Amino acid sequence: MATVTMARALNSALREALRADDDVLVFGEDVGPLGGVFRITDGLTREFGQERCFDTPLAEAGIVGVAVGLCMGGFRPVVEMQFDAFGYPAFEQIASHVAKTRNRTRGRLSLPMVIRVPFGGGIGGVEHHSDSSEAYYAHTPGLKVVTPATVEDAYWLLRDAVDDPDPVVFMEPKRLYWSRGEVSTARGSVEPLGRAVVRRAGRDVTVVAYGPAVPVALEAAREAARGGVELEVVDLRSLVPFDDATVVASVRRTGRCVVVQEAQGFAGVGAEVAARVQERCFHSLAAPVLRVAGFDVPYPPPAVERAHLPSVRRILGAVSRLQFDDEPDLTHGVAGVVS
Amino acid sequence: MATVTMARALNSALREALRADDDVLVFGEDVGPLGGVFRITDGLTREFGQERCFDTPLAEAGIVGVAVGLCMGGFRPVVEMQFDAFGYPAFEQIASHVAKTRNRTRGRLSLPMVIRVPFGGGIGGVEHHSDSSEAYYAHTPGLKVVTPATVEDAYWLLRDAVDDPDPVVFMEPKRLYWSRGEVSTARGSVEPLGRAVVRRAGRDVTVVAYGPAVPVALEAAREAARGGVELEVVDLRSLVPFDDATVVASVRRTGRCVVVQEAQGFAGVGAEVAARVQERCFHSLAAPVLRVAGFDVPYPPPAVERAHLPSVRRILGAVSRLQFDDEPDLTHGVAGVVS
Amino acid sequence: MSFQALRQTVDRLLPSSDPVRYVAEDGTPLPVPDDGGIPADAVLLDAFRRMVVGRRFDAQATVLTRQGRLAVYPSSRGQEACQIGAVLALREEDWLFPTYRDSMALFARGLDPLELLTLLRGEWHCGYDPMAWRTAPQCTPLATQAPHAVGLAEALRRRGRGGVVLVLVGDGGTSEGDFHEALNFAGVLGAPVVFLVQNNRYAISVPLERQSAAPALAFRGVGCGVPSEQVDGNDLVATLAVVSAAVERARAGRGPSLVEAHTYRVEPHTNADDAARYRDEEEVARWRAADPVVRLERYLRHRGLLTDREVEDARQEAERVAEALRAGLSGPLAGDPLELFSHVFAEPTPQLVEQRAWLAAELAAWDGDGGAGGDSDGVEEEGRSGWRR
Amino acid sequence: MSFQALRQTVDRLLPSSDPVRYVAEDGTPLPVPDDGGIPADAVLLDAFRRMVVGRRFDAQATVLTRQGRLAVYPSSRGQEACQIGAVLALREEDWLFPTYRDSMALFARGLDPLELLTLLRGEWHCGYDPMAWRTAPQCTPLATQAPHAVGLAEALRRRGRGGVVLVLVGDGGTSEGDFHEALNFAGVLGAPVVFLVQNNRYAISVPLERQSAAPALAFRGVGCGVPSEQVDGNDLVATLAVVSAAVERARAGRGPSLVEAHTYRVEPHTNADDAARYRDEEEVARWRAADPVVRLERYLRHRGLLTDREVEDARQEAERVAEALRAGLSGPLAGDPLELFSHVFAEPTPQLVEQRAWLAAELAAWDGDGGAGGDSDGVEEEGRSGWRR
Ligand SMILES: Cc1ncc(C[n+]2csc(CCOP(=O)(O)OP(=O)(O)O)c2C)c(N)n1
Ligand SMILES: Cc1ncc(C[n+]2csc(CCOP(=O)(O)OP(=O)(O)O)c2C)c(N)n1
Ligand SMILES: [Mg+2]
Ligand SMILES: [Mg+2]
Repeated sequence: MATVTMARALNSALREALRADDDVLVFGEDVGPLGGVFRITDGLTREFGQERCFDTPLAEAGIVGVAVGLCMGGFRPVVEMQFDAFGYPAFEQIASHVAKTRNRTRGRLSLPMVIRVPFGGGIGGVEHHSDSSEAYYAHTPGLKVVTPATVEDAYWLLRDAVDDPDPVVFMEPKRLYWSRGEVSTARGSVEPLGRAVVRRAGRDVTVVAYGPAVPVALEAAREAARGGVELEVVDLRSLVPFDDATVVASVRRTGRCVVVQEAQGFAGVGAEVAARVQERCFHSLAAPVLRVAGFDVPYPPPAVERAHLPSVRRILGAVSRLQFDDEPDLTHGVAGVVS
Repeated sequence: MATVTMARALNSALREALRADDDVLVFGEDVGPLGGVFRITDGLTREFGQERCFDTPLAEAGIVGVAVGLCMGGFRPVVEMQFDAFGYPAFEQIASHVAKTRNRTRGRLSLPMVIRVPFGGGIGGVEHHSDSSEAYYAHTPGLKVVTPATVEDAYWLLRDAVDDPDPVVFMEPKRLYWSRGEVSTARGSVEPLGRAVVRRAGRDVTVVAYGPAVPVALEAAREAARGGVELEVVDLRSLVPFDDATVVASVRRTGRCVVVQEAQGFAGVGAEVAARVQERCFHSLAAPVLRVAGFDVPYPPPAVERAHLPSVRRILGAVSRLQFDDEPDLTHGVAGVVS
Repeated sequence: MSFQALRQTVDRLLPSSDPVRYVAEDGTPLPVPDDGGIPADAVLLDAFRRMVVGRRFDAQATVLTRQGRLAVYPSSRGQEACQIGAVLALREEDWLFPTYRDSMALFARGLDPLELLTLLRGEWHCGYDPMAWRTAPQCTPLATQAPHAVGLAEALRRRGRGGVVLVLVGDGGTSEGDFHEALNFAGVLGAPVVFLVQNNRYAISVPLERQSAAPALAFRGVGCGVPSEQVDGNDLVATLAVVSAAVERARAGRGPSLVEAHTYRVEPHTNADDAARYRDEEEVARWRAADPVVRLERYLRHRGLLTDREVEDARQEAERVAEALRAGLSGPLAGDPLELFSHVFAEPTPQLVEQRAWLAAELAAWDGDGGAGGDSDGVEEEGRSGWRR
Repeated sequence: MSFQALRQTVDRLLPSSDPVRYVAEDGTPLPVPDDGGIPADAVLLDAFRRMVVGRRFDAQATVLTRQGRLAVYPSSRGQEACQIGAVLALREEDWLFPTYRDSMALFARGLDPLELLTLLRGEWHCGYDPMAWRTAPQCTPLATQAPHAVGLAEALRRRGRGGVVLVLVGDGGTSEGDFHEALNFAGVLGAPVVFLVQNNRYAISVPLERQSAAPALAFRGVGCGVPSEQVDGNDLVATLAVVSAAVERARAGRGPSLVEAHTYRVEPHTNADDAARYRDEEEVARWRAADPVVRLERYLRHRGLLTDREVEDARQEAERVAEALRAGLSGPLAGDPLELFSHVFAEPTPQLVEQRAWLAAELAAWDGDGGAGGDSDGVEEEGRSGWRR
């Protein structure tokens, strides 16, 4: 068990995947000698050569489209979209081909590819470098969408994604790249892709979060515990497939639920979670499912991004409003955000 | 008051908009002499000339990008994406520029453009011709997203969209193109863009729908009424801005809510509606908010598309399950879909 | 690069200024360049037979749309020479990436007409096994298949077991960013891929001059370092020769090429189109007269390779194919709604398992009601079970 | 098109095989083609002054990133000649579409250094008024500004009141589909737009040879019917002359052009980049020696246009600009969180009104707690009010 950064764990996962299967290829913009702008592919070209890990022209639709063709030829490409907003040029390839090819061909043609997307804000990035695009992918049938919140998950979910017979959009929470944790290359008890995990048990309120929001939720839980409220934090890990069982079991136990996401709220993944939870746990709920999300605004510049991001205070604010009335609370001292 | 098809009403709206303002331009693939594959732009080139209504190269990102530049030069472009799946190539332009330019420039540069997107299925179209892409746009801050369900709304919402100072994604329900209704070119009492409308009053259950799902919901309401259940049908009309007031008032009155959309359910607009309704009406709700939506699969081929589309039966099935328990009902004779 | 070297490179990359042509419009053989070998007689005869049969198939398909047996059919009429000529340049081990327009190419590739019409019939999105046929699904989103073709070519290059990829794109498709990205990728990777642009002068209603100001679309290649050529796409002999040269260059490890075949879409875009709105009959008539099948027939007769006997044989085969098509498409449109969930993922997600169960239950209830389809989707009105509270 | 006409068209569209150069690397004047007028002396002196001041500004900005006063800075060092030369070809009524890299171009356009650094400082996404400056926001998503430029050029053409658009793209940006779509649109519309590709040989770490196999990027033009040229981008005189010719051609209603300026990115991609990972010092040293500012100085001195006096004046102005920059960026990063909601739409939606009210209440509560920012976002740990049930 070594303590490494999430960036390093992702790098190790790619290295091990390249070692394990000669058909795995890594390519994209700057992933070669530079090792990627976040160094996630550091050293891979050195170890595996230009043929296995290489730079491409700057053309995201082309990168994803070429990966589709390589899959048809038996390879397992892992491509990088340098920042999430730079995945948008590939949207047609992803929505019309990556997601649909297996279905189109009645299962004869599968696309075992991974599209890595560094996502989210909180790193002081200028415009286009902090978007959260997971809902676009999660809403597209035929894509698996995964995001790690811990260093160990970063490693194992990426290994699972590479091994998956279907395309996986692997959302990497940028601001956790430098978080540290333990990871073992022996699998141990790490849950497979598709399962959610209860990161902290608690009897009072279920807080559902994923990716960069998970550490915030855990911090909120520690804070709440000091005030005598026990939050149960569920880390979704996989948005598609969605682990209804874990979420529903938790909310039926606690009777209250707050969903946290960094992306703008409207029609986001948090909306889906809230909708599902109330559909499936209505009679267990003592209060509405509340959401803490980014505002419905373009991601802000660094100077004001903190005002946009879900915070411990906002999660606690939502928790404090879990049993009163329908109106969003504008008057209480502790403001919260429900979007 | 003339009775016309929705296609004709849209055509009239464009014609009147072109007449009212010399800066309005209509362009896209086949919108010129052909009049568009659905004839929405029929006769416009003849009346206004190639300069005002013209065909472009086949390049959707280019079409939307050129429209951005034309806005900067003071024009008001109305562009067509021939079918919704063919709007995907323009996704980066829409998400990174159309949606963000006003915000980026602190309001100095506004983009009064309309992006017309024929959407949805039910017309026997082969692959890529029946997608429902509204959630992608609705989730993107900075875009207004509108969809008419009636012929009169088709006319007036499109006029409003052209006049709007901000970009509007105008989703046209393909399968209602041939529906007929009355429309007057004197505004009368038609609500402005941004407001929902109660299409049918009813005391028992609020059914929230938009676009192609509205006639299905109304049909369900007629059917339910025969059984003594009164459905109140709310036609959203505008997804962004969202008319909370109308929806919330209705649900607080009825205490029950079913949301209907044709798009795949996961993280769709229906999820947002369900999430908002339970947030704002929790103590008025006698049952969970249920969704009737497309399955989470790529849009099916014509041979089986009917199995995918929300139907009267499914809406009635959901209504019938509004007061029992949390588990989706698999056993009752009338099956319903909650996704 | 030195001035001299660059000049040479550019000259190598640029297409000839006039489309390559081996056969005059009236069927007379034209002088052939030294390096441009004429395809073998047997190959030309085979091509002729496929063109005759293909033409009949195409006409039959158009008729079947009128009878509602095909959802839509984009006719290849007039493009038989470039589609069939190009495909005959391929070996079995090679790959083909067709569009919705390329029924003749698929037919020449050997696919069963019914399988290749599955998409257009509305039964499923792809009717054949792409891996078995080394033929990608017919692609609808314009030019999006081009990067796939490059990726597969790159895969073949890496496997080192041979194989070349041919990808078909329309004149309209060349305006899409994906075409350019693919061409540029191909140049950089040196992948064994041949881009064939069938310039049939229209993209639905958009005429070539509104599509691009290029002197010819083949001039796209030089900007991506891809050698290019243009050919008379109604001249099967020239098309076959030029595409074969490009394919063999790729096979020899000398990288990608771009070929523009000049042709014409004689029929409307599809049966649903109304071409009278955007082009005049005179233009169409001119091109109808420049019929590629007739041209090849005259050429082969002129060379003494073809007799009435072969022509009659081809015609009979054509009728058999048309007959089989009519028979094959006479039944009702088959489809199992539960297949909706079968191929989304290798393993359905729990959500799909759940949704499948719901639909299965609904279908069972429908059966109980007396038949599927008995529900309203708001468009068509049909009887439905009276639901009561 | 006839064979002859096509040949002529193609010749007109193709760039010269060698980049146009008016000044040798050591500053000696080179023979100039008949039709290539040398810019006026005053213009060249003005350009020199801007290059000297710009160079200082650029160096100062890089230093400020190290002090955390700029979030990020992509240096223009080595690209002064092509950025400034190109912009000086414009009139006030013309439009400029820059990228994140083009601080020198913006500076030459007359923008306030602080306003043009607003984006890179992290204060807001665009610091100047694009309409007032006829200068689009610095664009980050590669090549996406190119279709905007075409659209605006088309708008100017339609208004008929003059005006030409200059759009800057990097070598990497030319691989994006949007670049191609824009170029093709420009050709079809005949819009008065000039595409300037600054080929600085790297796209972050991706070297030119992995970006494209083109003989030169200027060869992209012919495939879209856009006349093209290549120029030594470190030669201000040539760049100014070639871009001016293209701009004036557009102004005269003769449509778009593409110019490739060959240059080099002397500094790392941005201050955050580690260029040692992908290129060697020797290459960088070679290009440092080919400094465009030094070259122009030698040329002007050679022609007797420049004296120590002008050079000293420029240096002093440069120091003043650097000083103003340091002063201007010494304060804290300003930002009003409530501005988040101000510009999303002309009128905020009810949702935004609601969200703004929530944030306002939260900020008020924070103030009550003793200061904004006192909340954890999970990354940085700061004190926060003890929330209790
Ligand atoms: C990305 C995309 N945009 C629009 C369409 C709609 N569409 C289908 S065919 C067609 C015309 C294509 O013209 P061309 O590429 O010349 O091929 P042709 O049909 O003439 O063979 C269009 C616009 C599409 N299929 N894909
Ligand atoms: C669509 C898109 N993809 C990726 C990026 C990330 N990115 C920023 S700059 C850059 C390199 C651009 O190289 P080039 O076009 O040559 O311009 P230069 O930086 O050399 O001036 C990349 C890949 C981006 N900004 N936009
Ligand atoms: Mg065509
Ligand atoms: Mg560069």
